[in-house]
Amino acid sequence: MTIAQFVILGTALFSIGLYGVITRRNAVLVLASVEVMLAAVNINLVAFDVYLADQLYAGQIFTLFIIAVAAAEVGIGLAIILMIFRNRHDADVDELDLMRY
Amino acid sequence: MNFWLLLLVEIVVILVVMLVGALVTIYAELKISAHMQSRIGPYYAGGKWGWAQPAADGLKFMQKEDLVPAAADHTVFRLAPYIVIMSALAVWVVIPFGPDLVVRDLDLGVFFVLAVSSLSTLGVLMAGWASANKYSLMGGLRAAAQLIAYELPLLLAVVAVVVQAGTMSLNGIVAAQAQPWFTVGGIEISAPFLIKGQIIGFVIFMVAAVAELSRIPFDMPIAESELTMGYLTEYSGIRFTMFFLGEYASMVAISAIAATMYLGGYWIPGVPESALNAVGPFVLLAKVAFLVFLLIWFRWTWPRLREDQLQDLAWRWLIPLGLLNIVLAGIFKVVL
Amino acid sequence: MVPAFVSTLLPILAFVAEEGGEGGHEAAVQVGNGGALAQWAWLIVVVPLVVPFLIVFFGKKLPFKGWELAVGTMGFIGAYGTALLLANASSPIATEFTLEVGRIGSFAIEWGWVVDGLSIMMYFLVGVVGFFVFVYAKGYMEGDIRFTWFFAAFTLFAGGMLVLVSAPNLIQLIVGWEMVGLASYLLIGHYWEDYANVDAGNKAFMTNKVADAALFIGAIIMALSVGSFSFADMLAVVTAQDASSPLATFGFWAGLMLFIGAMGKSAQFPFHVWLPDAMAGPTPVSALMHAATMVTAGVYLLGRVFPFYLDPAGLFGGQVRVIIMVIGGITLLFMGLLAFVQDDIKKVLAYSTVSQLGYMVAAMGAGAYTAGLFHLFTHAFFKSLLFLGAGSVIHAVHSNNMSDMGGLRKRMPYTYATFVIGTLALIGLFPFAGFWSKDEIIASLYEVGIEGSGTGWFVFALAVAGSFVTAFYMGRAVFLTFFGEYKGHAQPHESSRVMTYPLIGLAAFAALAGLLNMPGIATPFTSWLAARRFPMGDVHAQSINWGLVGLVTAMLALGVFLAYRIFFPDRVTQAERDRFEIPVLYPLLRHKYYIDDLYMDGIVRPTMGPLAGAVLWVDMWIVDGIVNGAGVVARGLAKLVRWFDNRGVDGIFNGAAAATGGSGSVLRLFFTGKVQQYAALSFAGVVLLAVLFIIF
Amino acid sequence: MHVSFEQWLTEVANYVFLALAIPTLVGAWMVVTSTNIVRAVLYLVVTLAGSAALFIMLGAEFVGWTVVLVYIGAVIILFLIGIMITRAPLGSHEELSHPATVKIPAALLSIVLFTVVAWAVADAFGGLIIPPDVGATRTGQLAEVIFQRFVIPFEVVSLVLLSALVGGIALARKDDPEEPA
Repeated sequence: MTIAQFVILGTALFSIGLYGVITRRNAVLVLASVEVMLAAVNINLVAFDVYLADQLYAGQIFTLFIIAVAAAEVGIGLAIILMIFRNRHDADVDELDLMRY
Repeated sequence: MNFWLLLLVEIVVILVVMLVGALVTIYAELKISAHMQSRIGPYYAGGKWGWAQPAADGLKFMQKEDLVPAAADHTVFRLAPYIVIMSALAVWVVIPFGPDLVVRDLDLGVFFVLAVSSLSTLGVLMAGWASANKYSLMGGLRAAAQLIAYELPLLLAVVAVVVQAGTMSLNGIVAAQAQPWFTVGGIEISAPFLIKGQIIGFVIFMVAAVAELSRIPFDMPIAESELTMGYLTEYSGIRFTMFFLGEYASMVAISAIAATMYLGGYWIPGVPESALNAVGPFVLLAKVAFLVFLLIWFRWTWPRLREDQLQDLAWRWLIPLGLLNIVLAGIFKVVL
Repeated sequence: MVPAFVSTLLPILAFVAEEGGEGGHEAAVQVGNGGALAQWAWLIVVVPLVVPFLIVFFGKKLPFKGWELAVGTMGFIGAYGTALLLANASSPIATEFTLEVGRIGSFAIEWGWVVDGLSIMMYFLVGVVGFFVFVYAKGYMEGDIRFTWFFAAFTLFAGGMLVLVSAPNLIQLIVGWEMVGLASYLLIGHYWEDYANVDAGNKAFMTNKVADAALFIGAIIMALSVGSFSFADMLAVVTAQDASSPLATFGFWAGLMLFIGAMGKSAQFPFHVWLPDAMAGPTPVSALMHAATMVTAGVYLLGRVFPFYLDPAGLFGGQVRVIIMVIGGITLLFMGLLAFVQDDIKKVLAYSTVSQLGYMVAAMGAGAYTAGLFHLFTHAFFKSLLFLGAGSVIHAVHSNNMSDMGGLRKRMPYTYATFVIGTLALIGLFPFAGFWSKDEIIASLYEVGIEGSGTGWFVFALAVAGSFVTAFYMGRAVFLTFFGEYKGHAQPHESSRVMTYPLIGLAAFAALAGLLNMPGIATPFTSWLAARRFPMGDVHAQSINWGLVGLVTAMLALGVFLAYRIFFPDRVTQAERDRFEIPVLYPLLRHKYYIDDLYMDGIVRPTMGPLAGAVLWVDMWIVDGIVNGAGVVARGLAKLVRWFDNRGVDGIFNGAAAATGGSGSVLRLFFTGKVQQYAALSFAGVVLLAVLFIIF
Repeated sequence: MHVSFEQWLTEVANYVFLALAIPTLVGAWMVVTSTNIVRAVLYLVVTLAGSAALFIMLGAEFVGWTVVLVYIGAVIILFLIGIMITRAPLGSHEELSHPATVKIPAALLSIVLFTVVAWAVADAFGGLIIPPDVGATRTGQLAEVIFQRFVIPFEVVSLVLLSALVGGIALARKDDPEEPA
């Protein structure tokens, strides 16, 4: 196993996630695409952790932190989407340009 | 032995254990409920002891037509039962029947159990959504909310055990209970965690387990009188049987986990280490049978809770109690 | 030096075997470290500091509203204190444990706990007397609206007292000192709806603060001379008789300042004024804090540093001793006299307390360490008993005044019997506790006199007169309260068992505690106290001086007889009684020697008036002047700015605004409010940067 | 240690890797392109399960099962609940994505990003192998590091979770009908 194969897989996942973040209109799916990007980052971190045989396991521990923060992010994100849905009966990010001007 | 052959044997053993366990449990449920509620049928089917009742039930389910609603999302609808039954099956991988009688003694056994058993939520939610039926969707959502809510106390109860045992390996937890606790007149006394400071944890675990299994008194997701059958409404024939078997298999599995964590698993005082591989499975089965009986007993004696009472119990009582229990376990661990 | 084999014998034997009459002797006791029992003694300090918070937060939800926590704490302290006492009795303990919690320059700030004869005696006292008082308080405070709060503050007091008692250094002692002061303030003002009670609390606090200032100064002098706040370091210097130490230079001032601090807490003349007013607090508070434990803190401090004051060579605090003795003597007699004219039964007992504290202080001044502390010990039992008995009476008749009482002997038999036992103990009738402790003080003073000290004879005379005074006012209190006709309006009846049982328990101690130290017969108490890290000499009687006993007994018989003649209700009419209001003396006593008035008119009002005036003046002229001046300046500036603003600035701003608006209308084409576009653009930027990095 | 592509092809583990990586990528691709919203989220399960499997393959067992427990067991469930509460329709719907005018630039951007980074990685790490003797990470060792070296970040993360919990409740609860919103 080479380190490059994992990192390139991560890069591919990241690019796909980025594509999703840009092209998706539904807010929930934008969040899902963000999760794909985070998964890519996690793969990178763990792969490098194992590759470097880190005594502090920093890569794995940061992965755990990312998972925890991602869980928090999804909780809050979905709460916001729910709120928007309740007010506008729609979860389409296209319409969410209230911050304009 | 060849790796693949061993794997095959192990898979077959798990399947057999799970299927037989589920069937026996179904039979036990019928018999016990019959005794508790004076039902006639289970007494006579098949002549003696009503042994044919579960088989007849199974046959009935199998030969029924496998219906898929026209509006349903077919793929997801078909996939859902597999995920549920898979999560029930996977748990068996780490349950030790004896010091060596375990498929994989994972370093993080308990964690694995919690992880794979949380997958059943996914299956239930998929089933509820894919059925294209409002009862099913409601049932699925209820189930998800309930399973998430009760996963937390379950986890907290397990954490207390892990803290006390100092390991997440189920074999290690059993070994920790077999450790001598104190000596009286030269005789070493050991005790399972149920006695050794985890009584609160055991109660939390069992209550949360009943909720995780969606059995009465926590059967809101499939409440017949409110939601017809909840997420199971549109399922019939073999797929329904899979859900059904999955439920009983997880019932046995979760009892096995509880028996391992709180009642000492395959370990029993007075049996030497060398004999445990032979005696262990029977000891574990006896303990599992006791816990399964408890679950059945609960079901036939208690009424169903209301949805808000259910959430209340989880968030306002069990979770704080679980946190307190962890603190107590920590103190217990430090003091002793 | 005592031969080695003696030190291996039981300490009691060592003392009985001691030769020599008048002077002191070296107390060379083999002391141990007490093992785990002493090591864990911090528990009795920490538990009562934690429990008040539990009571405040959870008390109201408990079945007894927090009382059970408080009384459990005291029971724990009492049990632990008893265990330590027994351990100390079987093999003497003198050790201390310290933890460094911080540093100020070269001074270590330490927290620790001392376990030796003296502190063990106090642990025992606080725990046992406290336990009885807490039990009693449940009945006394029943129905009080701040019941839970009361027990929280009361338990906090116990915590503070134990911090003080366990202190191995002056810093911790001062912390405890201030904690008990705070608890005292809170509890005196417990019924704060009545403004007089708040005043009493303030008075106690202020008076103590004056003395505390001296205590701080003393502590600082002490620390600077010794180089440490630790008692052990200081006593090591004293024991070494190191005349070159700075302590020898400043010893007198340090000793005087520390003693002034002790005078405040122990209500010695002229700081005694706060204690009678402190009776505004609930009676259990008076019993535990203002009779048994807190007010003895001053005596305890003298005892803790005793070798410093004893100092036979006069290098250190030896010169202060005569001052201590005289102050004690004045206090014991003249404060006792004030009790003659009080109608409030609690005030009678309060002045009695001051007077008895005078005995203790005089004893410490005379160098009679054991005698003074023994009196502290016995006094705690019988005085708290008397207060609780008075409380029981007050509870029954709903009045503090003896003119509303009378004839309660039949109605309240338990209270009566225990109160009489307490009285006999206080006036020192053989064989009750007070006889042994007070007579020992008088005997010690006598010995100081024999040694050739004129002051010793003077204070001895005061002490003997004091024993008459004590007998007289206590006889008066008993006769007015329990005999004759009932003069009040309520329907008195015996208090509930939760109140009478503590009375009985304390009565047992009041009757028997004296037997712990019978000179020449059995003196276990002496050997308990002798367990100290720095052994020292001590003036005390080696055997009972029957001549002195006769003298004192005659004095007290005279006192009781006179009280009987004047105050026994069936014997004299009010008119005859008025005859005893001797012209000059009576008004003098009624007005408490005009000391309170002197403080009020001489210190408080003259300071308060000008102080208020000064504050007003500063407020009116300086503060207001600054504010008004600032206003004027600001208005002037504003005018200037407006002119500048209209002409100069607006032009610039309008131009800038137009420019901003113009560029904004161009730039907002990019500012679409679409998050995804932003994400895409920022990643495009990242890719661009990455490409640039790779290329260059 | 470098390996050539031929050597790479001889190792069994790499086929396992491919067997896991390809579904992971396909799942990710379906997440961003599927026209059925629930299926898109279910494909996310495939991607995450793939990544969890890769973690276990790398010996990071605890991280792998945490992904299963937290992501699949909780986050995905939240997604599904969120979708179902916002009345997702059954079946396919094209309007879940932007039209081609957005897709094409986005695809270009992604491809350029991938190319640049992949090229850089291949250049820097190409052929460097992961030490094969790295066994599974013991959970105990991980716990020791978390609770000693990383205890403060750990506490901070717990605070983040707490505030997310409170914030989620505050956002999602319905306002009291008596009070104007």
